[in-house]
Amino acid sequence: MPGRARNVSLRQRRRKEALIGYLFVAPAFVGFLIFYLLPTVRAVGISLTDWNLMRAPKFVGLGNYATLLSDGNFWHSAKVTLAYVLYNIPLQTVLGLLLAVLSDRLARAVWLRATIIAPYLISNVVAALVWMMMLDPILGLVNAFLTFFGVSPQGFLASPDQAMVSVAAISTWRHTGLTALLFYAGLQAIPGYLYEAARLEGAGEWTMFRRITLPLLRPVLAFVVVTSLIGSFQVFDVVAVATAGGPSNSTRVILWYIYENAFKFNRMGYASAISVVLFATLILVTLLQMRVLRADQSDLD
Amino acid sequence: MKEYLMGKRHLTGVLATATALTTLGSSFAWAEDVTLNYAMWDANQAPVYRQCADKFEAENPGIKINIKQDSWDNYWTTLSTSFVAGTAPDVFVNHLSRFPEFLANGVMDDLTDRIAADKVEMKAYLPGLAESWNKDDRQYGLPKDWDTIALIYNKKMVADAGISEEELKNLTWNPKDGGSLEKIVARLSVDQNGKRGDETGFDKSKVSVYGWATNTVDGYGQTQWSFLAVSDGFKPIDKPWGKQYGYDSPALAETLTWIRDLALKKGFALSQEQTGRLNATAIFAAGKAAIVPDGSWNISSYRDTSKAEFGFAPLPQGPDGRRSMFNGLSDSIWSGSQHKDEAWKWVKYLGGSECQTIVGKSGVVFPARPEAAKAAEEAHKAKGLDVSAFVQLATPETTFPFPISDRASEISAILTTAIENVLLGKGDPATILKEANDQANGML
Amino acid sequence: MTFLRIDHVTKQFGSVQVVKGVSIEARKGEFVVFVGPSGCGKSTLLRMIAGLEETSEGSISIDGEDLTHADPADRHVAMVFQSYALFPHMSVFDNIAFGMQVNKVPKAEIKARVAEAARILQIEPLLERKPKQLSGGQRQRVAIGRAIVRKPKIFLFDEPLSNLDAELRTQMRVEIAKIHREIGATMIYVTHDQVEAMTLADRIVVLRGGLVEQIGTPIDLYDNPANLFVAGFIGSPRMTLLSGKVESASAHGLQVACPAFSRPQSISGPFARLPQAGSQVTIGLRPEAIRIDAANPVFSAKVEITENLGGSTLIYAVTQDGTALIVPAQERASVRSGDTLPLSFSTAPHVFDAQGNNLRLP
Amino acid sequence: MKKLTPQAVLGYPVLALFVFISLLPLWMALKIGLTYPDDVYTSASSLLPNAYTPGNFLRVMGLPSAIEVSAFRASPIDFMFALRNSVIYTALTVTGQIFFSALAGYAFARMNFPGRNKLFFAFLAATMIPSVVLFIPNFVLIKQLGLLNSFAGLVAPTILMTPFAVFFLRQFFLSAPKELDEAARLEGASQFQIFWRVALPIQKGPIATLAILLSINSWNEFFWPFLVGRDPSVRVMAVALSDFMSQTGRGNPDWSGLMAAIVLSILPVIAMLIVFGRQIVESLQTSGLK
Repeated sequence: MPGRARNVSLRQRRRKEALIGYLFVAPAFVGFLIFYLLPTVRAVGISLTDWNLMRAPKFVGLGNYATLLSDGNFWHSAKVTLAYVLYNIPLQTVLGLLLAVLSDRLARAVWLRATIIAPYLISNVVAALVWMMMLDPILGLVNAFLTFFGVSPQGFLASPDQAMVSVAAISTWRHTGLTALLFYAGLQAIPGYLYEAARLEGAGEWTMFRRITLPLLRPVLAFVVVTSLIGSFQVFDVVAVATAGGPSNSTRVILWYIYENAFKFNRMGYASAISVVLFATLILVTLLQMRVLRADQSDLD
Repeated sequence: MKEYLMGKRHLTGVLATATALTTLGSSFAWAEDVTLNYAMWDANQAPVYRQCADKFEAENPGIKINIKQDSWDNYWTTLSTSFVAGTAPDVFVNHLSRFPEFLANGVMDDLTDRIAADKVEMKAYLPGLAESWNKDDRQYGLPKDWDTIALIYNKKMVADAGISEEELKNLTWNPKDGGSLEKIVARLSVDQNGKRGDETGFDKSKVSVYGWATNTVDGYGQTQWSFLAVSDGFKPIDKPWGKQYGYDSPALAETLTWIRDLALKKGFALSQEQTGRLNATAIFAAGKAAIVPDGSWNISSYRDTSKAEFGFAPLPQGPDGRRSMFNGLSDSIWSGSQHKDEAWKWVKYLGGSECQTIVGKSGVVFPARPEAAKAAEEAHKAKGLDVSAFVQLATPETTFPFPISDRASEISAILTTAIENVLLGKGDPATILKEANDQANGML
Repeated sequence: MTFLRIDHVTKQFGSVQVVKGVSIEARKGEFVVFVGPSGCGKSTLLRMIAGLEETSEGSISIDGEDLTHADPADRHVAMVFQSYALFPHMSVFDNIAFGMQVNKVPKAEIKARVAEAARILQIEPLLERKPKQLSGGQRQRVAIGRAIVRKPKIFLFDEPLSNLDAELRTQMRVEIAKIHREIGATMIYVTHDQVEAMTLADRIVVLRGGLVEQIGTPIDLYDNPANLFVAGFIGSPRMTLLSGKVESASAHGLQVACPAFSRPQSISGPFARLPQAGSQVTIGLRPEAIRIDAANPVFSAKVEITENLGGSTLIYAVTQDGTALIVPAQERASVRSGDTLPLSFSTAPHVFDAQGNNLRLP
Repeated sequence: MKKLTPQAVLGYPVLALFVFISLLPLWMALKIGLTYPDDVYTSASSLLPNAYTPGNFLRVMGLPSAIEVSAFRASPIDFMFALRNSVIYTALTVTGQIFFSALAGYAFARMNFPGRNKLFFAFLAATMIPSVVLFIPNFVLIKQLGLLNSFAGLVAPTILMTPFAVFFLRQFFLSAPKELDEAARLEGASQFQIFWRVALPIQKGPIATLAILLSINSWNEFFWPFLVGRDPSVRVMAVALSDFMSQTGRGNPDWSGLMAAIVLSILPVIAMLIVFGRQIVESLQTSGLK
């Protein structure tokens, strides 16, 4: 282009390149700054105050954190959340694996996978509502089935002993399809000749599953377990709709407790303190995850 | 931390400027109509109040009413956050459970002087309603409506059990043997073999119709247990704005023990574990329960969902008489409103005879003025429903107020859990209740 | 007149210097080939001309304008990449027209110029296709088409033929030579293949380890390699290198003793300078300088394998001291493996000193 | 045909059971949606209603219907409007997020500027922040900015980026051949033209994948819209459902209407699944390989 100053210095060129780079990153950076970095800092700030939204926040130092340590409800919610994780993850993983292996072996049609993924496309709110109806102790369809098979009706979401399992089951219903899909993709990556070779050696289905499938699926397995683990700690929607933390506090998970404090009790400072503690815990889990994932690099290249 | 605070101060400054500009903008628009936002949670009432608003707008040119309805669960979250946001409605329907908190935070306008200036007659309301919105001789709301509890029964089931309506209207109850209530409830319970609860061989593990069902319990037990406990001498709180909850009272423990046993030991009532989030309304509509105590605000719910004919009976007579929780709502003005004068006009109109009568005639709720409440009763009668069971209890002698205290939400959560635990049979009622009560009182 | 001037440029990647002060000049219309083993910095140099790599030191100017740090877009150069770098989501037409489109050339002109390029490259029927529907050779043509359509000041080719099979490579080589003749543009061409360099270049730049070893016409480089590296790199079959020792040196020539030779040989000058007696040298013999000479053999080699190419024969043999050499024989020689060949050489072989520098004057 | 091995004899019924359980709740929602309100509880524990009616669907769509339920008649939630809001919300967040995240991901993968790696690391770290930590301050911020109950407030936190989207796209930009960018650069294209006309189009596949993943998330997002978008003018489907459910206060929700609305809300999703089943399945399959 004639007339344009082409003869630039290295510094000018670099500056121009950097400028364009910054321009490209700028919108995302603004989003990051305002809606991730700033709120994180503010959450920590709020956690050091006593604030009910309606009055000015009052600085209380680490008071909220001290309260938290001796707050039985907090520890209870941590325990309940952990219980949820312990129900949810194995259930979802085992069922997902079973479903993946079955569809890999017996039915690879896309429609089948599309069908089992349908629950995942539906929101937690909707899933919780429909299951709430189906799990009603007196009027629910599930108890009608159970009665039909001679099993006495169960309380499910209404029973303190069963509510958490029921919530986990609803989550499992929603997520098993996705888990299965991820496993299925992992199974597809295992070359078929391995099975042929094993079969020539006289291996049965179970041996092949144990000796070939499972070890080679390990990276996907680790990924699925760890990501759903982090998601599980943040269970909220189903609880909010189906049990509201009850009955008898049996489903008062951490996020519900944070929600209660923030928006029901108007204890923003305390809610923020719990959030910060949760954040710290999740970072720990994530670091652990990185370790696990690295330790489980694929044996396939 | 210091930097953070400084940053925040800066931000606040920017926001203050922005707010000032917005305010400036809106004051230019002042010459035009004033639009008042009026918030409520009951969807049934919104169209009725629209009628009031239409009349009001006609009488007060220059003021427009915008009714915003939000569901109960979400109403309070939205409201308390909008106070901070400065976007709260000018007038909002207020509930006693929130009164202390709102008062402490100064979000309600003090109406005392306006009431005096305009000579609004507070005695025109049902006794007790205006008083509950009064604190230290300052009035923070004009009574809007009230509710009481009655028993809803399935007419066919009652007839099939050979129980007369007369019997139903004169039920007695005590925590020892349950009085005639327990007898009737037993008789109304039927197992899968058709055996009734008062017959030998009744299988409590295979009940097909329960004599008694309530909604899942909460800490106040408005429709589930409070009327029984109070009729046995229980006092939820020492006084309005009290500092002492009375949940450690033996009366409450024995009442809840009776309720627990009715379900768990005798099988005449739905237990907690059998009451899902589908409430007693659903159980009743499905023909699985014969009697359900419920509030007057839910009358239409039964009408919509129940195919079977139903009637209303008054609460049973306990050792201490018949007692229903009497919960009065009010209309309050937001202290941050830009149009307080207009808002007051609207509140005055809402509490006045004209609007309350319109509301009463619609039959969705019982208005705070006796003459309007009468209109409501007649409206129901016209539709074939005798709701006198609700109205006859609306006297100071037969009611008790909603317990008001600070930190109501948190305390409610504690009490709810305790009562759930008692009814689930998770331990000695007295011990559980004492513990919860101490915890609640410890927060005040 | 110098059209492209590369003046003492260096390129630093972190602590590693990959181009260590290179100066090259090219005339307008000249076809210059950068050749060298992988890692010699030839591609980096090319990318520096294109502006895709920053120049650490030195300067690059095109047509008298210093463009050392100019934006690639401002240099009016076109580049054909090793991978062709065709835009997979665009048709052949759009691929060729892309540069003109982004530079807002009028549509009619774009059409005309694409048509012209397509004619030159004989790809008119392919214009509507996507790159993945094309063969390797066709892709190559499209890549070239994209370059020529913009009439750049300089064409840059980065090993453009290395992804093609041998036959196509030869064919495209000829095509590129034809295109150069037809449009007469300045072209810089990077390859590690000395045959391409020899056949295409007006001038060759031999690079090694980030330094220019020699610049010259192909014949120049062949006849007068500046050093052992160039001598070994240019020419196929390769130059045979025999190590030896100078017995005596005079203006008339050198007397060199090699372990391979049956007796010391005298090699005539002229020489740039005379090596000292007793110093180590390397005798370099182009294949055509070696002949089978039963009458007057200077050295002999044992035949390992013969390659009969039909018109000629290549004989792979090993001298007494173990040096491998290749002797081209014009006739269909009746030699078999295991035979011992009597050999002699022309009187003026290359002589390299211990440092590898060619002592012979051109 | 595969021969019937013992595994198959056991496996097919199990697969069938999975399919049944996957679809049963969807059927129940449809069933209750087709049930008369006063039949909801009497037929709650059976697979079929006693009588079918389209009335619930009509009334939640704001069309005239023979069924009138007092709660509904009183204050209809305009679900068609909520559906519209959901579409706007999802479209805005997904397109915005992909566009701006792609810009950033491209810059991180391809451009040189001081602080690039540090910044990227910061973005990465942000993926670890649980959303609940952000909700409260973000809510306060949106409120302070006066953006409550506006689409701007709804989409603000996610329209410019999510760490996941940036990370996901950067990976794909990194693996794309660099020569394409360079070729375009030599042709005189500006950085933005390179991005828009070369780098972005060749990532069609990954972008479609990302769009599907983000759409599912946005469509189902509940908590944030619940906090900031309660006004009917911006209320999305998930929030409208929750409002509708709790509308009758302390009574029971209007289940038949609610389920009809639920079916309405998942209809677009199911339609998408039927039309784009393969792409969705494949997208989700790759989501594990990020």
